[in-house]
Amino acid sequence: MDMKSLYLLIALSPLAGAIIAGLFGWAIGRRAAHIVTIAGVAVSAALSLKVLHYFLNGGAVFNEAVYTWLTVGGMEFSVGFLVDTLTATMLVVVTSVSLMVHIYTIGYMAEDPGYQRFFSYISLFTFSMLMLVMSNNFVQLFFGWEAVGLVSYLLIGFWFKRPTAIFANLKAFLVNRVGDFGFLLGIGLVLAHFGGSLNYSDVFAALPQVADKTIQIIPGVEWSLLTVTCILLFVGAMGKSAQFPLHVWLPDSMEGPTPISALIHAATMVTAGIFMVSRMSPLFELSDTALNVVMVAGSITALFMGFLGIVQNDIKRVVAYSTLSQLGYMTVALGASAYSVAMFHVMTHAFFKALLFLAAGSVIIGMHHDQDMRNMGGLRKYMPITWITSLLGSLALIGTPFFSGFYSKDSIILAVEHSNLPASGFATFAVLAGVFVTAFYSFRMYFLVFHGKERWMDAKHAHDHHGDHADEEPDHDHHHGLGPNDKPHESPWVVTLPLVLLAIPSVVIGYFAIGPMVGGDFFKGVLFTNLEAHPGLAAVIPHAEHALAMGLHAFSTLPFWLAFAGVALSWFFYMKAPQIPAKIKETFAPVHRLLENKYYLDELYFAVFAKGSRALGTFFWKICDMLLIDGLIVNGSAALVGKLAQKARRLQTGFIYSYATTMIIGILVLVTLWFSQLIFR
Amino acid sequence: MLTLTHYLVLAAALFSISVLGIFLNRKNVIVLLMAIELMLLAVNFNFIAFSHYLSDTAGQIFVFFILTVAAAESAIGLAILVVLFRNQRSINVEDLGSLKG
Amino acid sequence: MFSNLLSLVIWVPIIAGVLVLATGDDRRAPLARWIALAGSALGFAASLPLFTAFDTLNGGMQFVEFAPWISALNINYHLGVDGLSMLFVVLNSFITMLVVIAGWQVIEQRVAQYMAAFLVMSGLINGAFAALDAILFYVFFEAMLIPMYLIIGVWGGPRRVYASIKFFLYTLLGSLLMLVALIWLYFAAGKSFSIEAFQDIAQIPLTVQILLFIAFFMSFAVKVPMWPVHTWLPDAHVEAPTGGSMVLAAITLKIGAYGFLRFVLPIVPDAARELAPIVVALSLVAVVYIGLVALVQTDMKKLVAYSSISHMGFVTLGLFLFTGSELNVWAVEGAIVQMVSHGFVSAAMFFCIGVMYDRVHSRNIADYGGVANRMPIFAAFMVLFAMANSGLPATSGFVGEFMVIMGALQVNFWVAALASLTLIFGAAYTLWMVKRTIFGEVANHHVDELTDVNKREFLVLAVLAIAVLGMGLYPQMFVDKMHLAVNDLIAHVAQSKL
Amino acid sequence: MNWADLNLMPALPELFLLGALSFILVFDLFVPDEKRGVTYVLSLLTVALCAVLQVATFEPFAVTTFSGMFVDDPVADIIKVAMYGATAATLVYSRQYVADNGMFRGEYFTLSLFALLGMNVMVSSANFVTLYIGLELLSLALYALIALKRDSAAGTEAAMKYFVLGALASGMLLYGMSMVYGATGSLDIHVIATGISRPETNIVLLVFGLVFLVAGLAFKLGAVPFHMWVPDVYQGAPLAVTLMLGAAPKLAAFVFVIRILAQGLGELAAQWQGMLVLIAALSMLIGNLAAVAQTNIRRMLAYSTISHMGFLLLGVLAGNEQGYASAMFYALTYVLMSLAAFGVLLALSRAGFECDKVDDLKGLNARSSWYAFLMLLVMFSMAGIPPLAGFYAKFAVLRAVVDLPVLDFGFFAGSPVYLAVFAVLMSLVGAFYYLRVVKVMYFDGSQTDAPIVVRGDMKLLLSVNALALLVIGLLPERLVELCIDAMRQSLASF
Repeated sequence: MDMKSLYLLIALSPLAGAIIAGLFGWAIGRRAAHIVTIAGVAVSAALSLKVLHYFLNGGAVFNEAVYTWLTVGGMEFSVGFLVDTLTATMLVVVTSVSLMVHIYTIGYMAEDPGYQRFFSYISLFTFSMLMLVMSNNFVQLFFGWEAVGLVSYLLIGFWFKRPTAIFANLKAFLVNRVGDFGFLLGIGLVLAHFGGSLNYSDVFAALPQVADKTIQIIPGVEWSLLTVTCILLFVGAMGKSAQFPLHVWLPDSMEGPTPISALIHAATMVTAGIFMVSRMSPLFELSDTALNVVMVAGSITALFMGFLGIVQNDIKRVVAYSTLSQLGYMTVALGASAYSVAMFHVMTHAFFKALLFLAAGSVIIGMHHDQDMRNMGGLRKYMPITWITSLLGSLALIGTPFFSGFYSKDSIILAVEHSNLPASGFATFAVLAGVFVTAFYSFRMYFLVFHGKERWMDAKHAHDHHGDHADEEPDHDHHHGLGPNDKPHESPWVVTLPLVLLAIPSVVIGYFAIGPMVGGDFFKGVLFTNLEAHPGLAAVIPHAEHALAMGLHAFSTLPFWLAFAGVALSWFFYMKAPQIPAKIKETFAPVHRLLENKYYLDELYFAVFAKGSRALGTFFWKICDMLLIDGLIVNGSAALVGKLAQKARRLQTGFIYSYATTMIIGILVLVTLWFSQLIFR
Repeated sequence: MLTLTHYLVLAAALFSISVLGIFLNRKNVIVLLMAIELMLLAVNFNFIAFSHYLSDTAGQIFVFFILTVAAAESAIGLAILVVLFRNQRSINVEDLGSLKG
Repeated sequence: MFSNLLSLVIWVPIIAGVLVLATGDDRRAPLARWIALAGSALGFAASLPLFTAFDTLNGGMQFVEFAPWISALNINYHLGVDGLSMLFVVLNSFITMLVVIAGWQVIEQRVAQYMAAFLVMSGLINGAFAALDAILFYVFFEAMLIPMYLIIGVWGGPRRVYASIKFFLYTLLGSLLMLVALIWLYFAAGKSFSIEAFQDIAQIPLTVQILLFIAFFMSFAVKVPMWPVHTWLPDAHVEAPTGGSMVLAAITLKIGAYGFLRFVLPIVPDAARELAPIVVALSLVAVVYIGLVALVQTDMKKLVAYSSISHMGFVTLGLFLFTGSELNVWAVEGAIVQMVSHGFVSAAMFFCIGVMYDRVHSRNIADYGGVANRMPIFAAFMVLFAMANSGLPATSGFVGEFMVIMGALQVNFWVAALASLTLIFGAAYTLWMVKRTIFGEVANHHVDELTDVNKREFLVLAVLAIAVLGMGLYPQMFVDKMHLAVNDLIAHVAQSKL
Repeated sequence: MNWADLNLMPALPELFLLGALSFILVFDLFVPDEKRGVTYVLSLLTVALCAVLQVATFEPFAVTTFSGMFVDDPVADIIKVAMYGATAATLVYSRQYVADNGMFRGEYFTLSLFALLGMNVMVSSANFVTLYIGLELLSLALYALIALKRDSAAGTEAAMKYFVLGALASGMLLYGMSMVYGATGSLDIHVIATGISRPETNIVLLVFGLVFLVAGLAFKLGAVPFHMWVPDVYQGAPLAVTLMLGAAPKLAAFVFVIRILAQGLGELAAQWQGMLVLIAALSMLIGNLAAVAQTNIRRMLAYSTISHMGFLLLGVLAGNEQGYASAMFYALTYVLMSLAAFGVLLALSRAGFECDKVDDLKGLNARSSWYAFLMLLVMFSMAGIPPLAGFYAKFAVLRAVVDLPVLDFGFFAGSPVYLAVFAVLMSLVGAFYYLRVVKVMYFDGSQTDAPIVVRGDMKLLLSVNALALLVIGLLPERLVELCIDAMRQSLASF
């Protein structure tokens, strides 16, 4: 098999699964639907591993068109693949997490009537994501970009009866569209000024010529073309990777079923922005301004979204905010020009965050679709596998030395500390503070769920609850949460197997991968960092080369102790003295309210954008269209004609003498006109 | 010495009187018929004057035709008048105003 | 073999229409339906070779037919298509067939008249696209008003009278001025009504060009429709039956834009250039302002109607993006692609609304909710077309918008930025509507009683879905046909006539 | 001149018509009421034979006779044939109506034929005397016809109004003729034409006469401000007479205009062009506006006629062969439209019910889709929508106007294009009320389910008549060329 067919097969086999399950799911049944989709993704995953292996052994970069999508002005735009080490990494991450999620779904969605549809969607997502990462040009990138957005939209709204779900998916799509707005403009600028092509290789080749170009966006003000382009592209990344201020959609996206929260809203899709900026590293490297913007957005997200995780009671939302915060870390890494570090964190995060989400899902199953952590507690006895894997995931997340998260997160912190950008000061503070916050909310969740009092016994289910479940099965006597006599139980093997399989890389992958990915030259020629201008990465490399030493060294560094402090504090608050958090809540009520309302950003956006545009639309419609154009001009002129018609009609009085008078006047007018003319000539 | 102009002015005066008769008269339809006759006579004046002045008999012949037609026209006019009176019991010009607008 | 194709695509539907009309009253409605289907299918079949046998290496007119018509006035029956017009002939024949199928059961009264009106209209539209003689074009262009007037007025909704008269007079206003312009050009071109002769007039003073531009503009801008002469469209759409909306949105609007391509740009290039900023501004108003107006609509058809205006704003925007004296090739081709794509997408959207309307007899968004619960297949299609309407890549809706935005960025950043807002607005109004109608709990007993699409509806939806996806995934198939014609156009427009 | 030289051939149809008419007049006295159909058939036969004779004596150039007072040229031939057709159609369409309204008597037919004879004479006149005689013959017959329904108050009122105003207009016309006679010294149109350019001609007298002539002509056409009679007469007269009034006389009036303005006073074109601009513009304005406000369809059609005459005058004022030909085309198609429109109204009328109001057409499509369709063709043709004949009429006229050089009449100076733009804007206003008719027919529900009973011959002829609008619209070439050739030959051999 030649490489092109191989890559095609990787991309298309999930698509085939999706089409079969989607269009013919009604005919082939549930079992066949999951078999066919899982088979498709499994093929992809296996081949992806093969590709990674190929690249680890010095495989050649593949950059070829598949078919010509469009020709304009003599330029060809093709659907094509660029497969290099970066792609290979993403391929493995995407397909393996996707495979796990597929398997997990068998158990998780077992009772859902939309079973086939769900499998079709997640396979379609896999295909879209693969197209995105394998693209060799901006158009296809945008294709994949929007396609994953579409599937995300469909999956968040999977339970389309739920008002919150369909609100969330609309919001997600629209916020993403705001990002895409910038992204598309960025692509347009690339096409217009970077040599008239949208192929990565052509664009990068044209960089020397455009490095010093300026553009007048506001007349008279010259801005660096590269800066403008990069910032616009980054706006796209902000949307997709949920960076402040376009992050608001991600927490709401938890309305979707848990497997897709793991796959799309934690492991893969949301990292597309990170991937894209890494791909564009040659561009970003040339604009310090853009990098500063990236870093600031990332730091804000990393720290402030972390705070929000502290006050959440919904288990999935905690993980969601943690995802936001981690995405902030990745973005900060990009800002520090440590692209390889960012990608490294993408990978480790994909594993442990998928693990955490799936574990959360397992808990939710165990709790009969109750997601409120206040109703949990002491689950470790009932759900041992979930407990262990969750613990491992949490440890990885908070950056426990030797765990995968440690390597990637510490690398980021290192890189930021050594970055020389103006924003790096704030960023350093943010990422360090973030470590503490992360550790605190992660273990708050851990303790609340798996340890302490078994609170489900006396839990009240009166609160407006949105369980993670399809609500409509008529044959299923449904209720949320555990009944008085129920006990949580461990999930079936299809659920726990992926947990175990994901826990392994969550723990070990960092140790093995940091060497080649960050310290080595795995990404050489793919991710471009100007080490002289941006020394952040340079500081990491010596550490990365020695994973063991790095882990040992960690115990003497600030991040470790910050994380430890976070864990300790959460233990104290939630295990030792549970009355303290309540007290703090009371004392700092305004702060708590601010956090609980997510800094009121949703309200602000809703008031300004949703309401504002509706008000403006109503104004245009009622006032401009209906009143001015239709009322005044269109109907007005019709009314005017009507009035004139009545006037014209009234000329016809019905009396002979007035008719005769008119005729005489006519004669007189003609006579006077022509005689005046005769005289004047 | 009477010149052509005198005749023309006379004809114009007659014509004007007849026109005035049509649009000033608001009482009797018969006056309208008379005005019409007067108008044709004014035209005849013109034709005869020109005919004489040009030494061309065609104008005078035309006058004969006009006179004949005028007679027929009066006949028809009076006939219509009779029918009108039968229908409306009035030959008042101001009663002739139901068709309008 | 292909010598009379264009005549066929024009006259086959018209003759079929006459035959349908001859079936008389509703007792023979089934016969009328089948004749209509046969006629439209034949018409479509006749149009296919236009696409397949089209010579992409020939920039000139193809499938040319010529016969004297009124030789005393030098008016000829002169037909031909190039890359600018061919796609629309095919598109129209295609949509007509769908319209016939769409009205199969829904229309129960005066079936023959309904079908005949559409068939005749289809032939006339094909004629307008294929005409190379200005008067021939005008005849087809104007004659379309008659069936459309009847379609809206007879089979339309409650305010159909107001809508149909408004539609008629609005469009007539423009075209009458154009008629005067055509006559003026006739003398300027040495007593010829040939459009090509018009285009080849070497010199026209700028003031005259501007007057001509205004005359043409009135005519075509109303058809497109551009802000502020757009208000007939929402009314017409809302009141028209489903098929009427489909044809109106999918085809007749395109004739306006086609007029810009065929008449305005090549005949009065200098005026077009001078006034391009105004046209661009109006187009942007259409994109932004109308996008916002669409957002607040409570009537689905009105919403899609406003969305049509907004999308057509992209077309006019693309046609008037000048750099110096050069039109932007991206933008022009993008505009044409957008026209074709909008043909598919708007037809599909209106059909979807029609499917719901036929069942619930309401177009109010508030009367729906949770349709997906009862009509899953329909919901899937609806979401697909909604996505296409919001310009999702891999659907046809994306390609045109993408190309125009790319072109705009080469000309002016702010124009592109404002145009790109459609990414947000388009998604907002379309998907918000989908959210309120398709998703959610079953809203009321009407929705509860819904039945999913039948075979006939499924067929229409599936065919449109294939078209929408096909064009999104492989636009090259369409774009390839227009390159030479567009290049010629750009070269022609670049030559000043001052 | 002596009798031997008198060539009666050019006037053969007229002579035959006169003879046949006199025969019918006498013959009818002996026909009992229940056999009145014979008179009807005889009248139709007469008209048909006239047409045959007309075609048989056709020459592609002008032939004069009766000492140059009578001319038979191609324009006259074509117009006359059209008038025969119009008269025949009038008789056929009105057959049932006159029977229903107690007018099915000999007078109706003989007066119609007299009117036709008068028109024929008008059309073929080459002398003011014959013009006047023809005009009066037509007018007198029409006065009587309008008042024929003796117990109709509206009919008599209309007749009286038409009579008084018609006489006033005749007076003006005669006054103008006398002035022209005085200035040029002749009543013969040829001589007048050559006399104008003579240096001793009194131009003041001539233009003074011209104003009165134009007024008289405008009255006959029904152009503003000499139009006031039109709506009242159209509304008041019996429908059958309105039908007659709206058809053939317009053709005669058109030739009348051509004879006087184009052939007689062609040299004064610069003068009358300006007057016609004013009159045409006013006609289009007032006609279209007032029509919008009408609820009575006959009145509406009357105002529409006024606006159409304005359009027709646009063609005339072009002052060249193209223009005249376009006006001729306009006149011919207008007559077709007018006939069909009133024909449909007649078809819908029945004993005791006159189709009068626009609303009387409500739901016609549901009652009879065929008549609705015919009326639709007529309305769109009148509105000038292609592919119907009315479009080409308007188009040809506009073309003639746009071709003019820059105009300058003191009160209006500028490109003729502005005139064309004004004309099309007015026809936009006009489209509104035509659309309203289509609207009530197609969009509204029916108010009555009375069956539409129409004689077969009428249905056939009416269908042919209305469909002719479509056929001419699709293939106007023949008629266009006919008009152009006839006009060219007539003007050249004049």
